[in-house]
Amino acid sequence: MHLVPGDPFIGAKAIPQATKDAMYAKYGLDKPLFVQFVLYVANVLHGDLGISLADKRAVVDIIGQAFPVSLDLGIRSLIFAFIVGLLLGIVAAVHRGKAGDTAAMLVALIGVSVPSFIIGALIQYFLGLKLFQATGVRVFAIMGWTGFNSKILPAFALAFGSMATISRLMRTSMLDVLSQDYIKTAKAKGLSQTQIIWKHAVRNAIMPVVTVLGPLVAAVLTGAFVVENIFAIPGLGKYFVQCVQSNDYTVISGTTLFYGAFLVFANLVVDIVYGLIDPRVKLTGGKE
Amino acid sequence: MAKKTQPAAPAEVLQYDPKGHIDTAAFERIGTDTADMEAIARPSISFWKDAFNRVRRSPTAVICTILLVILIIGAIFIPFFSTFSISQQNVAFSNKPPMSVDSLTNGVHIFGTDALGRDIWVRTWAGARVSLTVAFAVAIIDCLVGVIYGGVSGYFGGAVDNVMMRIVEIISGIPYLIIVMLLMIVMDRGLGSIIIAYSITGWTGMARLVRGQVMSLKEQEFLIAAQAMGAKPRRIIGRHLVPNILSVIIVNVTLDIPNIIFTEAFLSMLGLGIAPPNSSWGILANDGIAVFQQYPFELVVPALFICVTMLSFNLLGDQLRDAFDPKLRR
Amino acid sequence: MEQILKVENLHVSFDSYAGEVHAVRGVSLHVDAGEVLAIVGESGCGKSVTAQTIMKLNPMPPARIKEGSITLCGKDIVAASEKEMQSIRGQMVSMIFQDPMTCMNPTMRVGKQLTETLRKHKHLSTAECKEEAIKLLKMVQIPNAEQRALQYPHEFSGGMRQRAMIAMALSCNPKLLIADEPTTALDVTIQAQIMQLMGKIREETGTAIILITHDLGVVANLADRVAVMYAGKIVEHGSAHDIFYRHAHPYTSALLRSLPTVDTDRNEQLVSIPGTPPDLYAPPKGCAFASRCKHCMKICREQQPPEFTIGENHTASCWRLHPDFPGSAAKSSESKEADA
Amino acid sequence: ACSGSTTTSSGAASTAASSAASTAATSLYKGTSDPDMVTVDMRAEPPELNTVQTQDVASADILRMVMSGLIRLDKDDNPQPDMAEKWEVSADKKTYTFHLRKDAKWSNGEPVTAKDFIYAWEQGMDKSNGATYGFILYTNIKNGQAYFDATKTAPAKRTADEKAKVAAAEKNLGCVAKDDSTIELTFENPLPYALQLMAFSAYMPLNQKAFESIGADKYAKDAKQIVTNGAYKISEWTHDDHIILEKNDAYWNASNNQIKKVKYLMMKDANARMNAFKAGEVDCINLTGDQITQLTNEGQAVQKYVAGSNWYFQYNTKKKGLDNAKVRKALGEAINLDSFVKDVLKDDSVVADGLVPTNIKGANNKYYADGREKLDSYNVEDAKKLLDEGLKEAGLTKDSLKLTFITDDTSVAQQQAAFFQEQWKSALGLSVELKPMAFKARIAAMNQGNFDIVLAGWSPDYNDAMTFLDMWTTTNGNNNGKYSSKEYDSLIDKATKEADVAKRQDYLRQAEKLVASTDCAVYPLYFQVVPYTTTSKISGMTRSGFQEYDFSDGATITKK
Amino acid sequence: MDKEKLITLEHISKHFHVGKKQTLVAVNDITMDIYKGETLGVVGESGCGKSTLGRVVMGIYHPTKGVIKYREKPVDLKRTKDRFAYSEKAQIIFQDPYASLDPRMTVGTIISEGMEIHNMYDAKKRQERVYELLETVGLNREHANRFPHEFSGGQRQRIGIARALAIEPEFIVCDEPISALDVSIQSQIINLLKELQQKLGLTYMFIAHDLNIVKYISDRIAVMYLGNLLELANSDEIYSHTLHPYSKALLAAVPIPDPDKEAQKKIQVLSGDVPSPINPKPGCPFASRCPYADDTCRTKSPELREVRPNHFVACHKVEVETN
Ligand SMILES: Nc1ncnc2c1ncn2[C@@H]1O[C@H](COP(=O)(O)OP(=O)(O)OP(=O)(O)O)[C@@H](O)[C@H]1O
Ligand SMILES: Nc1ncnc2c1ncn2[C@@H]1O[C@H](COP(=O)(O)OP(=O)(O)OP(=O)(O)O)[C@@H](O)[C@H]1O
Ligand SMILES: [Mg+2]
Ligand SMILES: [Mg+2]
Repeated sequence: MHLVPGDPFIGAKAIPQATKDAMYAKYGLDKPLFVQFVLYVANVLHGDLGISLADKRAVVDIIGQAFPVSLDLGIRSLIFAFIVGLLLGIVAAVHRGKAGDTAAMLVALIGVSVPSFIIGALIQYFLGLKLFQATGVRVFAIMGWTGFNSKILPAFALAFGSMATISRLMRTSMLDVLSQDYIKTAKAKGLSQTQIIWKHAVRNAIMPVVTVLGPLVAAVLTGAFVVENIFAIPGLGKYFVQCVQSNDYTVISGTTLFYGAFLVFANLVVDIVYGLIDPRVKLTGGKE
Repeated sequence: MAKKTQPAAPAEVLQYDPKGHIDTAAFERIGTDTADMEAIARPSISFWKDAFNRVRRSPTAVICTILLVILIIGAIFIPFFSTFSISQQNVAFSNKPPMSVDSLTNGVHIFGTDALGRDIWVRTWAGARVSLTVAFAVAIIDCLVGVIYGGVSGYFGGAVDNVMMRIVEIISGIPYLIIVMLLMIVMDRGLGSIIIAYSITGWTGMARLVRGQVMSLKEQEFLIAAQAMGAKPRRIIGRHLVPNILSVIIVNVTLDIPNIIFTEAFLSMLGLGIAPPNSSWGILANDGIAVFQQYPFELVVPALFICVTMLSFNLLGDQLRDAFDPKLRR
Repeated sequence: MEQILKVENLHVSFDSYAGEVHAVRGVSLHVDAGEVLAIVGESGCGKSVTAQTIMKLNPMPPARIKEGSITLCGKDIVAASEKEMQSIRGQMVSMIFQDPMTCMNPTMRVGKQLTETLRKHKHLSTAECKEEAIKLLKMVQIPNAEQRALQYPHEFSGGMRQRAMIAMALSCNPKLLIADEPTTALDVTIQAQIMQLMGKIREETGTAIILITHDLGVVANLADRVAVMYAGKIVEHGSAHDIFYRHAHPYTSALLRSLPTVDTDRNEQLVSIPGTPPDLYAPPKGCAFASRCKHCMKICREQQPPEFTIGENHTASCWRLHPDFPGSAAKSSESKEADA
Repeated sequence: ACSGSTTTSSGAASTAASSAASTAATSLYKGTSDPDMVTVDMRAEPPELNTVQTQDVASADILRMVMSGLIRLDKDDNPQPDMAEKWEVSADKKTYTFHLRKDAKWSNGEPVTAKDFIYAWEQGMDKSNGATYGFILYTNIKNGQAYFDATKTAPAKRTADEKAKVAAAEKNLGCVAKDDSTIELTFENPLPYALQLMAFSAYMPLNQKAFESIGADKYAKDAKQIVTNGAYKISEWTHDDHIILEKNDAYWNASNNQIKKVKYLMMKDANARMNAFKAGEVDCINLTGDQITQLTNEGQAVQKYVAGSNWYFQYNTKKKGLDNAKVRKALGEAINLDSFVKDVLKDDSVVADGLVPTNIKGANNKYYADGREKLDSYNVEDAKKLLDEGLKEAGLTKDSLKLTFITDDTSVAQQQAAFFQEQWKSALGLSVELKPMAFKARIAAMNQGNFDIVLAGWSPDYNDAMTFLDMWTTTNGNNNGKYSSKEYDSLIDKATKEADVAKRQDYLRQAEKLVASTDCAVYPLYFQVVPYTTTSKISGMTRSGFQEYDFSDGATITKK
Repeated sequence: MDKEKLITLEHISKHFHVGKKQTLVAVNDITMDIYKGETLGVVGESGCGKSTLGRVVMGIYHPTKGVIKYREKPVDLKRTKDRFAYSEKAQIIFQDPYASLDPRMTVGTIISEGMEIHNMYDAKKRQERVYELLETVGLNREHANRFPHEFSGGQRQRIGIARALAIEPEFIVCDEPISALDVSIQSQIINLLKELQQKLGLTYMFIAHDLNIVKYISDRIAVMYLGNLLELANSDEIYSHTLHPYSKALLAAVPIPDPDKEAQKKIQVLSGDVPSPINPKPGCPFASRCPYADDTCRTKSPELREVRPNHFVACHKVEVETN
């Protein structure tokens, strides 16, 4: 972290060297790098990520306050991306080569082709402001993270890319599943198309989609950097970008560490979910 | 066996009446014809040619390729031949809509002017240069590093693989944007830094992919056959593995490029992109967003370029994937 | 005897990138109640397509019924709507497939899969279904049926899965069971179990069976009648005895003698059929077997042979059966000699 | 405080003289729906609300609302009584005696006493606390330096010997609580702007009991962890999102506060601000240049005030080529600042005619800038000539003069930099490389002398020209360009010691001309103006360079 | 026995590690000889370790335990040099004609690769040999420039055979070379293999699960079950004096393409399924399905014993015939 140029305590004023020394001592930055590192690791193990150099709050507190918001946003957008993505993928696969397919895949392509900061700015303006001005009804709030109507647009902006990924994946996987023998078996039983899709195809087709959930969580986390800024949401992503811009390296390292840990955790959850969906995966890895 | 030239012969076209009398001559025995028996249905054509034909037959792929070629050529040449330079300003003539005629030079601003009265047309093409250079450079680096790393890891397997993959997991455990951002503050602004910053994390995806491919190829019988024939690792890698994963790599690269373009745009969005007066699509889009309520075209132009490029690469990648898919062959 | 299925002059094609695949080219067959009709022939000759067309299981498009009629229990299948087909499938006719590994939904409990048909057609309740599932599993001799019903397919061995598939197919007492290579993926000892089970079921339930296979041994074990297919056509059709002992088509005889049996002398060369089957993208004008046939004649190259009736219920499509064929007087015995 | 990276774009004053603005009530937009609360945008989170430690503009804005010092500023930035009811000034302008009002209370119920002030100041001067703005206390207050030097170690770790030294230094300090309601404050030098200074956050009181019970680490980190004595109380604080202030009924002047609640939003994105404003989610936002045009076209009134900060080129006078005053001046005079303000900033910012902005008070109740000599300005021909001469003197050519220009990395700052870059190229034929940097990195580069030219800005700590001028003396830590002139140093020294305000102003003006024109160590560009717009809901709100927002002095909510 | 021992397997075992701390015993303690010029048939149910054994013999897998001897000299196939030399003598033909040919190579390259590796002949001679080999397996010269996907399954299998023959091996492992082929093609390949053996004096290890074919082609037959060798004898001997209960069941289960014989056949169908090879239980591997199994069978694993001349069986219940 010490590679970051600049000094965390620099304000615009020149601080007398004496004062600076005092501050370095206060935050333990006067010790040798190695000692600092050991101390940091020791503290981390105790759940102490240090104190923000910019606003002197405990990094743990910052994460504790900002992350739930990001998590809320992330979960909403993942759920949104997942449901809509799956539906689009299913529609596309079932109507393969027909208009439904084309339409669904068009949405998906737009999703992967338009960066979230453009989508975010556009929907804020059109769905947030213009819609309100046209109808006089506050359908969506423009900013903040308070009422339900403030949580739709950012979640959508954040979800758009992931939704596209999911729908494309779901389509491929669904096509694959639909060509499987057990679908033929189901058809031979006299089940209707709808029953086949929902009872047999979807659960199997979801599995490859579930495996990308881990990377998608990462994508959503980083996507939040932009979206939280645009919609003025007090989440960790917005905070992180600020800290990067102001060299607040306790927060940078703390947050990075936290993001890493969270992703590990998310991947674990994904594994568990995968195990729940696919009975062939034994979580315990135990006896056979 | 009949050849392709003959249409299907339905039973109705009878020359002989089965119920009636048939001349004995018709029952002359001719026996088997070896040449005919061993005839090969498919024409002789190499894998790459076949894939290329497939791509050529898909209108989507052709259109995407044409678009990309136009973009590349435009990016190379248009900045040279434009009436305006990328930094030339006419601040009194700022934010003018497309096709405005400049108040000083009387040149036409095809895409209008930006907040400093610079020509968006030339800045867009110059931006294409930056964005595409970054995209291709990173793609090539990722490719090289990823293929070598993934190849080594997958080929040798065992403990080597274990260690190498743990490293990859650690690197990719942190969202790459975080790493790229951190690197960008450490390094000086510029094309080189962006390329390096992205390359440092970007190769992991390719490494994983290549490793997976190599692992599955290793189990393939034709590789086992080569091993059984006493082929040395170099031969196996060079003659069998590489040609067989090349298509997967190409597809992956085309699908990776949009990601890189997006990253560049994102960095510009955070002010971590390349320095003015140079332009990139990210910078243009970011400037455009700031004023899109007043001058929408300033966002529309770069956004359109970004989207079309991403779209083209994505679609082309999809088409290539189909063209190279071994399941669609046989 | 009651006729359950009648297929007449069925033509099925697939529209694919490379052109039209003439997968089935004029197949006619019938199945009576309680009998086993075996369809034999090598890979890609159209056996599965024929079978699946009877249930209209092939995706349309790319599949297309070009011509012909299918009558199942008096119903016209070709004209039937998808809704009507849904009530026919599983209830009147059901199907088991070749590979028990891929034919069961890996994420659904076996018991549930077994009784889906019942739930759909007989509207049984969950509790009834549970009971029924156990009964069915017991019927196909799967031990510990209670626990097995709650397991997933991957916890079953191949043979058990295939037995479960059979139970599934029989759950609604269909009039006709189509078994598409039911034992090809299994080992001989397991195959023997399955064959025994199928024989038992036919006796106990009186279900008619269409058995698709290329293993003539299995045919000999189970079939009443046999249809031999080659390149989308039935080239010979008759009772099992007709086919095994009085075959008239050169393909049938070559097939029967191409593979060694326990008694085949090791020093004797196998009868081999040179060449490869024709490409169904462009089926030959004449007899499809002509290019590989030892007896190939001029007419064989030019025109497809019609069906010649040899005995009661025994037909074959070979020009050598034509009355004007020079050696037709002693055809059946002579053909055997000529083969040797 | 220094002009931060957050406010680089805006600035404008309708007239040079009027620095503060009161909101007009005509607006196309009705505003937020809560009848008791106004919502305004403050863009960024206040990082530090502990008055001892605070150093930035955003925190100061909130602190002015919730904390009361001895003095407060009125609409025109003039000092008015606050905690101090009245005061006396000695003839040498060195000693000030403040008499506190007796009914003032902290939000925890304790009375505000003289001790609270002394405690706060001592905290600020305590070296072990590392307070950034400690210097504004210990360099001014008599014997402050000695106290600062004595307090090297943290109180808990002090040895008996050190404790004794600290106690001795404390005894000599120029700040004394005569009794609970009387403070006698003695300065090293005559301090004509001392009253202005008393409104600055570092001179605000601190409740010792609350501070110690909450603990220095936690103090002022949350709404519940701060004890205040101002016109408003912090009732809600969601970090990085919003702060809600609630009227403090116990405040002595509470009857003058008509707005019950104020919500400050922290919105970074200019589009989001505009959208939120139009959608009635916020009542007052700052604007970008293009937004001014847009709103003006729509018929919405736009207001502005002079921020009090200046922007200038900071040259590294040690760099070859830039050590020549002619080169430096050429670089400045090549810039068409009128065009810059009109076409790039588009916000009526004031083209700088000196280093000290127009809203800084001067002698005799006039503004410092009134009547000062104009410096040389945009003149391409002159610039070319100067450059040629200068380069010759330095033994360089246009090609061998390799310059990099450092700027902030916000897109607005980069746009401005691109303008300057192009001007140098087109007017002088000079290629200058641009190097955008994050704010902190830029400051670091400046402090380390790692730069050629920087686009820098300075915002005043107190309302006196000195805050813009003493930084260019040879030994000043903020003199990043390493400008060194005996003449300049002595002018500033004279001004410091001078009790006569007119003479003092004269010294300062001479110094200003020396550094910004004759020697041209810095080249002033423009004085920033903050354009903003409000809904019809608010009226009477004060916005000025020294008081970003003030709702405590007559602002009202218009009933709909 | 006057026959020359070409390859000797001594106590060969191959374990795979699957999952956490689980061992899959694919081949368990197999000892046997392969004589020069003979065809050794290996039969057994799917997953019993036939291919694994074949691959161990080829040096593709290294045995977990045991020694392989070539012409009675131990070879260490882990050593590159030994392996390289050995690979000139031993070749393999795979079951799947689709997966066993590199799709990116022309048939000519595929066939000549082995010769290149072993530096046989110069480039021109190699080319000639490719044509020669193509003709040997019933293809023609023009096919050398084509790609595998242009061929039918039977043709591909013949390319695979040509590839194996190219380096003039003494010994070929045929790993189910016909089971993926059409019925009418299978006999072509069998005839070809037999013909080549006679012409070139090859030694085959022929793996299959079709017992009729194995009987037809093999001189001796090894019956495997769950990684174990249960019975090994001349092929006629195995059919006439089947000793192991599993072999009996196996032979009885083979359906005969003759309705009359099939109708008369009374077989006892084995109940139960093949147990998992992961962490196998001690005792006779067949005990769980064997109608004659008793406690000894379930606890003690039987050894392979020669009960009749050249007839080896691993079963507690079979008595050694003394005469
Ligand atoms: N969906 C399809 N699209 C195109 N062609 C098809 C399709 N399904 C089957 N065919 C073609 O129809 C022909 C007959 O196939 P079918 O599956 O009936 O053969 P089969 O006799 O069942 O062979 P096997 O023994 O391998 O199962 C084949 O040539 C095959 O290529
Ligand atoms: N590389 C491997 N890793 C782990 N397990 C393996 C591996 N190769 C084979 N096995 C396991 O070893 C056992 C024997 O496999 P093998 O392929 O030798 O059987 P086989 O007799 O050839 O079967 P088949 O008739 O299906 O080809 C099987 O249970 C298989 O799953
Ligand atoms: Mg089939
Ligand atoms: Mg095998």
